[in-house]
Amino acid sequence: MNTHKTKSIFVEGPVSPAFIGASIARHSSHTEVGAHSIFLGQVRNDIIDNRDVKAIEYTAYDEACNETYLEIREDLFSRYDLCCLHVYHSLGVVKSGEICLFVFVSSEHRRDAIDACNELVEKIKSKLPIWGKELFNDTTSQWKINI
Amino acid sequence: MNTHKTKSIFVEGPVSPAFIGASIARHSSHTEVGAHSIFLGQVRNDIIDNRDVKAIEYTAYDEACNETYLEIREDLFSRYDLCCLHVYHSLGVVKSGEICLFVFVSSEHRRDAIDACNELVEKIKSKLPIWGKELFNDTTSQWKINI
Amino acid sequence: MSLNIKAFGMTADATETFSFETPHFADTSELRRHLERTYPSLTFMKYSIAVDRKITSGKSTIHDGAEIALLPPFSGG
Amino acid sequence: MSLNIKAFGMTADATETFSFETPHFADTSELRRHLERTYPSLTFMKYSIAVDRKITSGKSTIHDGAEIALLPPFSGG
Repeated sequence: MNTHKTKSIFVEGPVSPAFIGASIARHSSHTEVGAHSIFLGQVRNDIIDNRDVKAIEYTAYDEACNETYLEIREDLFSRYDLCCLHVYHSLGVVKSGEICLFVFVSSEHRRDAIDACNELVEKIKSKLPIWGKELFNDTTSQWKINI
Repeated sequence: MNTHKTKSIFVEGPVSPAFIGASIARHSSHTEVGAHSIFLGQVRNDIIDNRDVKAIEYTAYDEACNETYLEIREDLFSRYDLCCLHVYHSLGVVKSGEICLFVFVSSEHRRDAIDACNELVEKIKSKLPIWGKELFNDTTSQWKINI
Repeated sequence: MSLNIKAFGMTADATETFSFETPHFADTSELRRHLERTYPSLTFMKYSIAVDRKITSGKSTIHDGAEIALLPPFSGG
Repeated sequence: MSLNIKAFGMTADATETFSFETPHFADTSELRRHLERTYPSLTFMKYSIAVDRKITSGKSTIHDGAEIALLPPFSGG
């Protein structure tokens, strides 16, 4: 598995459920794996001041993201017993109900998979220079704020 | 999606990656969901005393499992802010590399989804009367012990 | 009345069947003594006795027609 | 030499472009003063300045040809 090489975490548009299913299927050849922990971020149809969020448009400082991601990844591999780890984040427009983040962590045992996945999700939110702009049904928009 | 009714958590044989992909796809209509936390248990090709685990055969005290599962489920819904929660556990033979447990928890926000999923996995392992028998490549077998 | 007993996991290896009947016993301690006399290899196994799908510990009363199950340590997931 | 500046998120709303040039400034405090004079709405925004992809705080030296980026609070995921 490609635990070492990591080109980019970004995909254009939403992450499709079929892609997620195919990623899971590919891991059946990793017979040392006992546990997969997966996190999916889905765009919520929030209502803000009577306006519907119909999509989020993502932009990122790509090069800085990929550098920081590699550091986070190496740190996790050094502290947890992991078989592999994958992150896919959307760029561009992702409609409400669609998936914008797919985090996939595999280990022999569940504690390493679950704890590393949890930590990775928090770091993606706090450390990676990515911005979401909420696009409303009335054609207005506003920059998203992570809480 | 059947968020309320819960007949049985059991499926015959492995949980297929395509089924997992389809479950994720069905949740795109839940536009109040912002986070999915998924746990997958995969049968490991352990080597025990020079014998390869080629499969695990699961049996369960079905009726007691489903009763206990409903209690665990209600308790989680009362303590976390969840949109829906699904568990699928295999019965019968699951080969190494195949998936025997699929836990799927969805919430508006990631903390509830992740924390409830984590707690649910621990409870499935400790509270549900299910037994795995490791089947070795040399036709011997032994009862699995959870650690 | 007789008791219906379900055996799971390794306890079914000891009883050589998943389901069988015994005479009625007043409590789980008496039942356990009877089972271990009848199936001696149970003596070496760790298992709980569930009465009507609830796990008991120590000495618990068994009412007429109770559903009894022998539960070794769980290993699902 | 001049500096290449990338603006992200709401800072690009203030600068009205994702990428532009400024004269060279010795440190990030001077650069920030220049930017906020040129694009006054930046004054009301919270943002960090990254030099060569590393986030700086306070007053950090800017070497010749550094890659500068304006980073409002992140909101990925």
